[in-house]
Order: sequence, then structure tokens, then C-alpha cells
Amino acid sequence: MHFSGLRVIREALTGHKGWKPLWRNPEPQPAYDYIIVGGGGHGLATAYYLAKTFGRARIAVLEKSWLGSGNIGRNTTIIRSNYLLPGNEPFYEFSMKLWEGLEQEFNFNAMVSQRGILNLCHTDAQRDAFRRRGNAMLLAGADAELLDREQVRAMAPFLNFDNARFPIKGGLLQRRAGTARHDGVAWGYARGADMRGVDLIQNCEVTGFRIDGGRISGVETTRGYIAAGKVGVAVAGSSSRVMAMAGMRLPIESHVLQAFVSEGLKPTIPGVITFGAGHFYVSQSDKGGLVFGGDIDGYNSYAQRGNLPVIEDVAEGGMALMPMIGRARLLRVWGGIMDMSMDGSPIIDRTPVEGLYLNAGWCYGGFKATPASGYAFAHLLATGRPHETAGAYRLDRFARGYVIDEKGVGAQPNLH
Amino acid sequence: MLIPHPLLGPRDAQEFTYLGDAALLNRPDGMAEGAEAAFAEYVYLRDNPAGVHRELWFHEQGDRSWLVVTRDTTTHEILGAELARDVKLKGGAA
Amino acid sequence: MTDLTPITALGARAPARHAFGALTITENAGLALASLALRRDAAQPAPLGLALPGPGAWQAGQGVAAFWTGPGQWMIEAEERAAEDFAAVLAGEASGCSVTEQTDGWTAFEIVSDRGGAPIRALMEKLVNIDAAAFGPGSATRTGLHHMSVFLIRRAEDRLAVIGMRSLAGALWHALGETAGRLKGERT
Amino acid sequence: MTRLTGGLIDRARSLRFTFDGRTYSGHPGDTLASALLANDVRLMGRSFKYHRPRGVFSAGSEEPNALVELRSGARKEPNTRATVAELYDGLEAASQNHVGPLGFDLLAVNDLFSSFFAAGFYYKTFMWPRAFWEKLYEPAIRRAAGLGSLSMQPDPDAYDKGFLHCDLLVIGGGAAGLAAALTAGRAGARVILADEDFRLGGRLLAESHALDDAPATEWVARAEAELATLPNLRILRRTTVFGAFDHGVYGAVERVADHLPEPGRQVRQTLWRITARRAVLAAGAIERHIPFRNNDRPGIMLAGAMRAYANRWAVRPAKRVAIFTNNDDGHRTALDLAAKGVEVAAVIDSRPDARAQGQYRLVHGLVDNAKGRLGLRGVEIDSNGRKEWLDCGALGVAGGWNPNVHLASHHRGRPVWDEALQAFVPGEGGPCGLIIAGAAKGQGSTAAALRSGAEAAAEALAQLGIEARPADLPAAEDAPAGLRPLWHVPGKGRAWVDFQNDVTVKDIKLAHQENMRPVEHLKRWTTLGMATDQGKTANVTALAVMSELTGKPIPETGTTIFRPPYSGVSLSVLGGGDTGAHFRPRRLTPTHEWARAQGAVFIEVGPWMRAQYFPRPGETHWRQTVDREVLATRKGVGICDVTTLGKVDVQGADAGEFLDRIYANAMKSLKVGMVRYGLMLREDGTAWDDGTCARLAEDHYVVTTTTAQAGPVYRQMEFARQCLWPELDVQLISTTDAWAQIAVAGPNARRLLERIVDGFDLSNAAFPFMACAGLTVCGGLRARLFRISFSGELAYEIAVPARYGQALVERLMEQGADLGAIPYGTEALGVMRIEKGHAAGNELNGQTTAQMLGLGRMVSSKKDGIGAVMSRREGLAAETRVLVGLQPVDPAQPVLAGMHLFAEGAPHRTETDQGWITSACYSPHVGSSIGLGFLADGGARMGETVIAANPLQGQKVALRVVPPHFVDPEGGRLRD
Repeated sequence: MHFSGLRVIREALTGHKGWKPLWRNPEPQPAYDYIIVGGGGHGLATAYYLAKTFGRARIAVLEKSWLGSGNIGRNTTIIRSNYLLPGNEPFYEFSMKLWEGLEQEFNFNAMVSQRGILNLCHTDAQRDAFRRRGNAMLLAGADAELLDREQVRAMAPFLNFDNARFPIKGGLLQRRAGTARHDGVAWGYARGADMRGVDLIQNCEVTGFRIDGGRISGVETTRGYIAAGKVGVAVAGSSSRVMAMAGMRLPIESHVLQAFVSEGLKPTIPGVITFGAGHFYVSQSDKGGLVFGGDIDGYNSYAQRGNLPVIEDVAEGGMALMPMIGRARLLRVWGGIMDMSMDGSPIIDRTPVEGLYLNAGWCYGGFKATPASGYAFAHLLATGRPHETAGAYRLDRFARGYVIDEKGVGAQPNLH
Repeated sequence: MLIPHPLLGPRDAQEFTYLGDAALLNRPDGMAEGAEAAFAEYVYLRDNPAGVHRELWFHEQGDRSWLVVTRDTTTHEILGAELARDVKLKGGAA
Repeated sequence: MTDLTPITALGARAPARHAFGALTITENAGLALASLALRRDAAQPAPLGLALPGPGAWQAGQGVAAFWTGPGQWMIEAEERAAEDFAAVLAGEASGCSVTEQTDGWTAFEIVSDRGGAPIRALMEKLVNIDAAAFGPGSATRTGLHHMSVFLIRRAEDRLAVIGMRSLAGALWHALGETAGRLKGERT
Repeated sequence: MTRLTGGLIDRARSLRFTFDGRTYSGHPGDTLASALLANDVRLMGRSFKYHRPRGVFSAGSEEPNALVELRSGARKEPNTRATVAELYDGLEAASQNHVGPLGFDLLAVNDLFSSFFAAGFYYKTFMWPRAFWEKLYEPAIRRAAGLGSLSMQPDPDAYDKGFLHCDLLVIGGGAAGLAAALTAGRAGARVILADEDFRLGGRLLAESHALDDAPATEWVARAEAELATLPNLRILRRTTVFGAFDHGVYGAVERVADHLPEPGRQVRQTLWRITARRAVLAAGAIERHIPFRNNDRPGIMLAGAMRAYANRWAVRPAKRVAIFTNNDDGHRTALDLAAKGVEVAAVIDSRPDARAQGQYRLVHGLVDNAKGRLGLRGVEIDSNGRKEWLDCGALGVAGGWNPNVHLASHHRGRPVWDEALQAFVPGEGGPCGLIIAGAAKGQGSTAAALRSGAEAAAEALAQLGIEARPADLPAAEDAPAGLRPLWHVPGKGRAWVDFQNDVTVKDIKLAHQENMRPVEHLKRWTTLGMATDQGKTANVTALAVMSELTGKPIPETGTTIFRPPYSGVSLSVLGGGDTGAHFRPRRLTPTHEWARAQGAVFIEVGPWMRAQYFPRPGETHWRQTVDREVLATRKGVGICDVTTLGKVDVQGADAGEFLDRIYANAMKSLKVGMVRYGLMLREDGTAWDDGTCARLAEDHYVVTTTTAQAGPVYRQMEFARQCLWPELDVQLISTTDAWAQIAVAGPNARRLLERIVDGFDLSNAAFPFMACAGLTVCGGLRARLFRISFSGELAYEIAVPARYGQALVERLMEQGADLGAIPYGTEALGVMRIEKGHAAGNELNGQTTAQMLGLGRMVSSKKDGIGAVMSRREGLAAETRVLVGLQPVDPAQPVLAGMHLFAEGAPHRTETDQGWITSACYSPHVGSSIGLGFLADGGARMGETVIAANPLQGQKVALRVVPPHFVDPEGGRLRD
């Protein structure tokens, strides 16, 4: 069913009787050519591109819970491509280009909104680092602007310019960055994949891999054994647990990241603003809630909830940066499990098990990567070769010394 | 969170800095054969269990002790805490 | 004696002192401090006649006192001896130990209540996540306070010392004063 | 103004307040909602999506409708629930989320087109043309959405935070909570009783039941009086426990001054972090409604709320009211209102066998429609097919009660379905140490709640080894509710489930039709439960509707959990008050006051404030000042406070061995009385920190770190000492603050220092480059002297006890007047270190290696130093970028850190990127801008021209590659 304004009007006038399910609820088939484990954003996007771009068929997505129940269902919705390192920036810029036009492509309004992201800087050294980064972005074909203090003030006059512990000296602006409606992205990909024959199977948890002679032959699930030609795992938050079933240890720790939303407010702030010195970032949703966050809690956790000190810390940062939000109220705090990798960058690679592929380690930045991650993973699954923008995301980069460490903090996941 | 310090009793986790897997106590011998592979595993690979986890916390705003805390990563329940020094002298985190 | 004139941690010639209702906060600029750490296999000494206290405790002697700072580690205090080389004195009393001068590393604020322990507890409630009711006279610990790291010593029911890093003296004074001032403004 | 008899308001005093500019009056004890109702104001707000007129729906913090902007100016507080806003004299409130007057909201046009705005419609349209989303559709949606507005001014009030500790935290001061507090308080346990209301009693205040044959409020007063006598018990009124965190930590907000016009000298609110060994959750229950067509008309409210307004606030919701119920509790409302003289038009009971419990008309049937757009005028009754319009100004709806499981689910423990109660009750996986009591676990009768509270407290204390007997309790009603579920009234039209977000039964049906059936899909597709009330009055009803559609029982359809906070918490109080300049503490150097007196400009360096430069009269640009400071230092002598560098005292028999392991280079071999430059690696082989290491005695070293890494390096050293090599005899302690350390640099440095040392031989032979010593200065002051240089000049760093730092600098300035002594700041320091090619933070950024820094040979392979093994990995060894100097071919051209480097003629793209400029400055010594940077194969490219590109600022500059030492490359100056 094609969505359009006309269709909405027609259905409105006829009692909405014509709307069809967004996707089917198929029974699992005995065998597929491609099984994607994980019905989150990356898994759904992978299935979508496998079917659409690479023309593959006999594809299933296995999701242990409901579609989009992974981190795509609980994040702060930011999309951007403001990276420094050559292993990252071209990939995220590829993702940005996929975001632009995504909705028209899959005929679903995911509310991709290029309202801009502004990273504030507070020291000369930070401005130097931003200049290096902004230039790296431009060299990779992205957009970037370096703003001085007065330009920042013109954009965001409500920031604390006059009484700040860390005075604002300027900022790095990416205008094409912004936000997207996270659930809408998952649904758009799911619907697009379903329309192309992908079986989206909910409430189907993978409980084991069947490996014969070093080659994957299928997966055990709570709904029985399913044979597969190739298996791609995209289960952010559960990567270590799932891959342990294939006998692998990963360069990943699972951490909890809390995110926050305020009660609804009339338009208050324009785009996304980040305050590195205060560990705070914020945007405003179309519904009016201020959506914000800060650092991860900092300890290994699978509990999907965090603790009070980080809540206080994030609020302190917010109040220090924009004291006019004080009378707004926090509505909801939630916690998600992050695959924090050892260098802060992701992994899209084959594994030592033939036919078993891994997409993991997105830290807390997986949402913006969703289109490119799905595309690159589909590319790898379909062709056996890494996509040109994802060639650095190898599993062996740690042992060989080719880490992609944007923050320069080393093998300590809670600092990335 | 409260960390049950073996000498000081329960203390606010905010006084502590977290490092991670207590396997970091078991630093390989850098002068041994095959040290590079051993270090690659030591530095980068983690069990990352959903369940009982032995991990290192530093009482930075306290007595400056490193602790090995045993904690369930699914519930955050803490099952015990020891001075890391004692654990190491007893033979490491294994 | 040197002819250089020292300044206090707050940057003044004379120690600061301010009363907030029941509480008076005084900068203790005369307090000498030296750390003491046991070396391998060293016997625990009794420097200056002090029985070194265990974890979480403070032990006072004649003009000197000690508090536990970590396993095998203590801080030794001496009243009005900041101008001396107190570490050298202590080193002579603690063979087999590592002694380090700490007088100038810290700033001590002595808080005295003229209405018993309640104002001290009320102040602690607003500053530190330490159970004030369980932190009786003779207790000492290190903890966080407004993003700073401080030692707390309950010298008596109505006396609390807050010892913070010297470079943070101004920030600590602000935090203590602001909180004590607000308590005064409250219904207590 | 209409008031009933009785109630807990102080009629002796009147409070004036305004709503939408009109003045009204109420009494102490009122909430804004009760006072507005007393003034016959029923229309209080507009809904989120359709801008439907709305009135008060509840009498508590679950309120979805009556949201207002409270106060004005910088104190304006949007989305404030009128139902919990305590009335004070002069209160100002305004309705929100409308364009034009509240009664004629222009955006109510949305309601006319509501069928176009069904669940999920956004996702299906607004996609063409693409550019219209940001420019047209989204701004329009954003303006229409949202609720209240912020003032956009900084919050003028003060906030603080605090920490409380107790044996037992009792959350909720109703029947169960009071019984729990009495039980635990009498047993001598340390108890905190917290209640969100300004008055203890909970539902007891809203009911007309007797306790021991006296009004319940009398028992509450007695209990309160007893609690007040217990020194071990603390009552926190106006305090919402908003979150349950790990290990018995609860977050709570005390609204210290929200009931006052302004806080005065108090804080407005306090954030309490409560550490409780055990807690009792006695948060009561929240009544649920029964959706029917147009059930959102102002005047339709929860029956229990109607009773509360009558009993507690002496307010009648209308002259003539009706009740719609599926259980006996609805009849209570009718009885209470009738007893107060309110006309009860009818009780409509969906249970065919229901019986009237008093003198009122009972209709067996359903309410299936309502009229009265801005205020209810009547409801349509369907009694077995017989339809009838019944005139009434208010309708109380009683659909049963949902235990308030909010906090019990904060650890993601799922509530479980209780078939007998037809409600979710707290299940397994709740917060450890939290015991549920009273209506929160389904013990809803007064007697059961009291009993349950007392037992919960006794159980909690027993777990702590404190003996407690459940408090003796008054006799109380114990009637069953007799509920027969009715989840919604079938029929055409829109029946609201979630009021604030305008989610109707139809929307749920559409979600089902479109296969958005898992409860999380339902919520996200329809926005159900996403409003400021977190779906407290909507979620369970929605589940039941979905369950009807799927044909699966409710527990199989799903459950719903809540997340912190229990109700909205202001960001001001969560931030705790340390904002503005006090957001983080500032560390000051020992010469801060002196530098300020000299007119220094300061700069934040991590936690420190450092003097950046010292302008003199007539200098109009900072560069002038910095150039002067650099030239004066290189010509005469400059003085700079470098106290901020981390200093760690290392002692013990194995100190040398220990340092050998934590540094990349050797330290055990360092001679006593000498200093060595030291490089530390991370275990992954990356360069991490550098500094000096001085050996003061055989078993005593002093290590310096960079300013930025002082904390992490100390932590790492303790890690090495305790976790890696506890067998070594090493003791560590930080001495960063203890010593004021002053750099004295320049050709006249020795002459200057000779004037202050006490007979110490500073000659090159006696005290050569990289020597160190303990000595006295200025007539007996203990000091340490290090002959080290960051500037490339003859230089020393002298350390004295911090309190003498300022006097020392004053003395040096005075003694050095004829030697050209000047103070210099971090800018000049930076220029001189770039001129000398020393790496600093921009080069040691955690991404670079010893090899890149030109220090590869320092990494010893003869010992097992941290990071040595991993520094030899293939990828690190293959790195060809090394630190070089860069000088513009045209001296007028700028050099800026962050420019990227390219070979001449090469395109400027990621693939051809050959490196970047790490640090740059204007060098008065060279006479042009200069830079340091990492350049691919840089060691072999001396003299070559490369292009530095800065497309961000439209610059391209040709640079010559030179060695990274612009000053005295042979190092003669610092050694002589």
C-alpha cells in the first residue's frame, strides 16, 4: 500500500477501513538464504537493502521481542556526520546522504529533520580540534562551519554566555545534521523489507548457532531450528551474549546510557546542541519534549536502567549551559544497553565462522548510522566484500593496531 | 549504587571510578614469547557477561584503594568486594 | 627564618572566619600535615605518642592527631606547626615509613556549632553523602563534596573539620558558606 | 463561589489568585484546581492534539487535563498540574496550548479535521516535496504541539541537594504509610516518611469513613502528632519520591517554597538522595475511567476525585451530578455528595444486579455520550437500549482502581495481573528492599491498607534485625468493591483513553488493524501514555481494549511499566543549584591573587584558572603582550607559575623498579640529584603522558605529569601499585597542591636565582642541566630546584611550600627588576614550547605514538614497561606520520592548528590527506606564524613545500617542512 496525502484524506473520509497491516506476521520457514538476527534498526535496514538494493530473496529477520525494540526504540534521535578520522567520516557521511531522501525512498515519513547540530567549544585547544575535524568533514564531502562566539550567540541567544564556568568560545556547526523520528525509521525499514518479501519474525529468539566444520548452517531459535546460508548478527546490546554462542569473545563491553525527555513545551531550541565541557546534549522533539542526555553511567550493565548521579550530572550540565530550561520538568528517564567497543568505533565484518557476519560495537552512536550500517552490512553479506566506506571496521584491527579512536582514550570503553 | 568497601562499609558509588573487568589484574609478561598476542587479548577482549561480573573500582574520592567488586550486571546486585591488592597477591582474578 | 610572608589558602594574610547562625567556619591556617605510609614489612609506629587509628577513624593526642587515609596510610596533624618542617619531625618518629610533607597541599576549615550536634548534622546532610548520625566524634573519612574531594573529621559532637585541596580553597569556602548561610535562612 | 460544608480548608482566611487574568479567591488548604472549581470554573485547558476543551479530571498528580502555566516572568512554570498546585495569596495561573482565548482556541480547528489526524497519520504524509518538511510542515506541527511555554529567562530561584540516610523510608502518608511509619517509629528505627501532598493522610482526607467511630481526619491528626514526637522519625511533606535506584537509593524532591509567592532566603526545592536500608511503598491507587463517546467534556472526572473535592475541599463539581460506575465505589461518591447536599441526578451502574445504596436514582446501563463543549451539560444513558439524555453539570466515573505500581517497576520488574482485582499489582523484580503496602498492592479498603502498612513496616524491620510490633490500628471499613470489569462503552464516535495526548478507542482499533499490536508498538504508534502523566490514567485501559481486539487475555496482551520520575521534576532542582560560574569548582594557583593584581587575563585549563598573559598599559591586542613576554623571556628572564603540573611523591625500596615499569623509558638508572624526561604509554601502546622524573634520594622520586592528566596518571600509578605489582615496596602520594612551582627561564635565570638561594652553587658544573636538589631560599625557606626547560632557554623550576608561592614570585620580580624579569602566561609558554618543538596536549592527544612524536627510541625493549609490547603492533609500526615543524613560504601567511596537510598539486580529499597541524602560533623569534604537525613520511621531507588546507575558513597556505625546533636546535642555551 502506497502512503500519500491523498490516501490519508480518502481513508479519513471512509472511516479508515482501508489501512492494511504495516507488515505481515509470517511463520518462520524451514530455511532462508539470509538470516538477520536482530530486528532493531540495523537489522531491519540490512534486510531492506539486501532485498531492495542487492536483489536478494529468501531473507528473514529474527527478533526476540517486538520490531524496533532495540536501541532504535530508545535513543536521542540525532543524525550527524561530524567525525574526525578517515575510518569513520566517509561512512557517516554516506549514512547522512542515505538519510537525505530516505523517506521518499521507502515511502514512510520518518521525520528526518535537518535542523543542524552545534558542538560548542570552550578552549583554544578545543577550537583547534574542531578545526581539524571540520576540515576532515569537508574533505570527505560533508558540510561543516566553524562559528565564533557571536555567531553562536546569534543562533542560540539563550545559552549562558555571561556567567559560565566554561565560557563559550565558538562552535562547530553541521547544518545537514539533525534528528529523525527513531521509531519511524524502524517502521519504515520494516515495512519496506516486508513489502519486498522479507519475513519479519517477532518473538523469535536465537538460542544457538549450528556450525558444521567451521561453517554456519543455521540457527536454533525459540521457534525451532531455521537453516540459513548466511547469518548476519546485528543485536546491539546483546552482541557479546549472542556471539558467545558461536564461541567468540568480543572487544566490547555492555554499558548503560541514560536518556531523558522533558514534558512537552512550545518551540524552545532550534537544532541539536552539544556541551562537551558539561557532558550534555539536547534537541527538541516535534512533540515539544526536550530530548537530552550526557555520559554513560560508566559500569558494565545489562539492566536497561541507570542511576541518580548521572541524572543529576546531566541536569547540572543542562542548567549550566541553558539556565532558562530550569522550570521545565523532566518527564522520563530511560536506559539502553550500549555495545561499547574498545576504540569507540563499530565492527562490520566477517567472523572466523564462515557464513557468520557481525555488525556490532556502535557505542551510543548507532542510530545515525542506521542507513549506512544496514547498507554496508547488506553489501558484505551479499558480495562478501566490505562496503568502500566501511573497510576500516574490521575485527582484527585491535590485534593489528589499526584502531579508530575518535576520542583518544584507548581501550577503556566507558570513556568513549 | 553503594559499593560495600571491605574496610569502610557501604559507600556511594559516586566516590569511585570504574575501570572494568578484573581480568585486568592478570597482565601478561611483556618479555615472554608471544607477548603481543597475549596483550591483544588482555587489552581488548572481554567476557562481558550478563550476570556475575568481577570488576575493578577505584575509591578515588575515598581511601584510594582499588577494589575487586563482584556484581550482577543484570540486576546490579553486589555480591562482594575485596581489596584488589589482596586478590592479586592471592594469585589474580582468575 | 625566611623573610617571605606566607598567605593563606584563600589568598589572604589572615585566616578567614565567618559565623552563619549556629555555625562558625574558621580557616585553620596553622595546621601542619604530613602523610605517613608503612613500607613493606614495617611495624606500625606510634609517632608523637599517637596510637594510629583504624579505617574511618581519627585519634587525637596532645596537640597532634592522626586519621586513617588508606590501608597502611595516615595523615598526621599538628596544631599551629604549619611554619615548621613537620614532615622532618614526623620522619624522625616513624622509621621504616614513607613520610611526605602535606601541610601546603590542603586547606582546613574548622566548623563549630554553638547549638550542639544538630546544626553540624544538618550541614553534612546538604554537603556529603555520609550518614551524619553515624559519623560521631572520632570519625574521619574522605569523600566527595560539590565535585571536590575532602577529608571530614568529626572532632567533637559540635565540631567538624573539612579539609580540602589547597587550590580549591575558594570553591570549598563558597560551598560551605553558601550551604551554612541557607541553613540559617531555613526554619531551624 | 460555592462551597459545601466541612472540608480541610481554612475559611477564616481568603487567598486571592488569578486565572487567565481574572481574579478569584480561595482558602488556605485549597489547590488551584479546588479553588477554580469552587469558583465554578470548569474549563481549564486544551488537549495536546485536537485542542479539545478540558477540565479537571483528577485530584492528584495523575492529572492529564488541568495543566496550567503557573506564575509569571522568569518564574513561569509550564505544564503545572492545577490539582497539586497549592494555593497561595497572589497566585497567577494561565491556561496553555491555545491560540486565542481558552474558550475560542483557533487551533480547535484540528478537532474538526480529527479524522485526518488518526493514529500514525504523520508517518504517511508530509513527504512531498522533501524540502517542505523542515520549512513548512514541521514548524507548523511544532507550533501546534508542545504544551506550555518557557519564559526563556534563567530561573531566578536557588536550589540545593542533600543526602539522607535511614532504616526505613515510607513512601506515601496515607492509611498504609501512616500505619507503617507508626510501627517503625515506635520501634525506634530511623524512619523517613515522605508524601507528595502538603498534608498527610492520603485518601483518608478524601473520604467520609470513620476510624474507630470518629472522622478519619482525627486519627490522622493523632498519628501525625505522635510521629512529631519521635526524634528518630522525620516527616517530609510536599516531597515526591520520584525514583527508586540501586541498593536502596531513592530520589526525592522537597518543594520547600512552592507554596509561597517567592522563596525568599530559602531554596525553592531540595533534591534529596535518600539511602534507605528498606522502604515501604504506600503510594495508593489511581482510579481508572471508562471511555465513552465525548468522555472528555469538562466536568467529567474520576468519581474518587469528585468525592475528594467534596470531602476535603468542600467543593461541588456542579449543582447536579451523575455517577457512572462498574463497582460499589461509585456509589460512595453519590452518597457523600448527597450527604453534602449536592443533587445526584443518577447513578448509572453497568452491573445489571447493582443495588442503590441510598436515596438516589439508580440506572442499570451505560453512559454513551456527553454534551457541553466547554462544560458538561448532560450525558446520554443507554439502559438496555433505552436511550435518555440526563441533565448534569458533572459526571463522576468509577472504573475501579489501579494500584500505583510506578516506583515498583523502576527496576523494570513487570507488574502481574490479579484476576480477582482486575488490575496489575507489583510483581517480581522490584527494587531490592522495597516492600509494597496498602492500595499500591491491591489492599484497597481502609482496614486492609492500615493492616498492610503496619505489617510491611514490621517485616522490613525484621529483615534489619529490629523488632517491631505492627501498630495497633483503628477499626475501619473493609468492604469489597464488587467490581465487574467494563473497559469502555462500545459505540460510534470518539471515546478518549489517553486524554492529554488525544488517544481514543478508535486509535487503538486502528493500531490493531495496522498490526501495531505489541503494547510498545501501540504506545509508539498512537502516543498513548507518552504525555506528562506517563499514562497513569490510560495505560491499563488501553491494554484492556487491545486485549478485546486480539481476543487474548490482558496479561497475554502485555503489561506496562513506568520509568522515573514518578511525576515531573524540575530541571533546576535536578541540577541542584551548582550552575553558572559555580557549575564546577575552580582550582587556583598559589600566585592567583598576585597575577590578578598584575592585571593578568585568566583562562580555564581543565579545572584550573591560569594566567594567560599579563597585558601592560598601551598594549591593545593580546598578541602584542604575548610577543613581548616571549621576547623578554628569551632576552632576559621570565617567570611563570607552573604549579598546575601534577606532582606525585614516590617512595620505597622498589621505587625505581616501579617507575621502570610505568614509564616507557628507564628510571631505575637515574642518578640521585638528577631529573629525566619521562614518557608514559597506555597499555595499548599509545603515547599518554609526559613529564619529568626527579630522583631526590635512593628511595625517593618526584614524578611530574601534565596538568590535564594529573588525575588519570595518579589513578594509573595506584592501579600499577595495587593491582599489577603489589609485591613492590612503593608508596605514592600526590603533592600537586603542596608546592608552588615557578619556572624561571631565560639567559638571566641563573643570575636571578643566585640572588635568592641560600649559598647554593648554581654554576653549570655544580648544578648542570637536568640536575635537581633540595635547598633553602630567601633565608631558610625549604625549596626544591630542578634545572629543566620547556622554553629552550636556560631555565629552572623552583618549588616552595605553596603558601610562600606568591611571596617568592614577588621577590623574584623585585630581585629581577634590573635583569628584565617579567611574568609570562600560558600563551607565551605555548609559543616558546612550539618554538622549541616540545609536544603538549595537542600532540599528546591520545591518538599518537612515541614514534610519531619522534620519541620512538625512548620506548625500551629491555624491560616490561606498560604499553611497550602493544606499541610494536603492525599498525603502529607502519605509521609514517611524524612531528615536523612548518613555516609559511610567505611569512605573511597564517598557520592554524587544525589545517590538513597535502602534497603540492594533490587534490584535497580524505584519501590524499597527509597529516594535520597540531599547534600553531605567531613566533616573534622567527618572525612569522609557525606550526607543529604530523606529516606522512615527514622525517624525509625536510625542505619540501606542502599545502596546508583549511577549507573551513577558505584558506590554503604553502608551508615549508622544517625540523620541529625553531629555537636553538642544538640545545646550547639550556645546557650552558
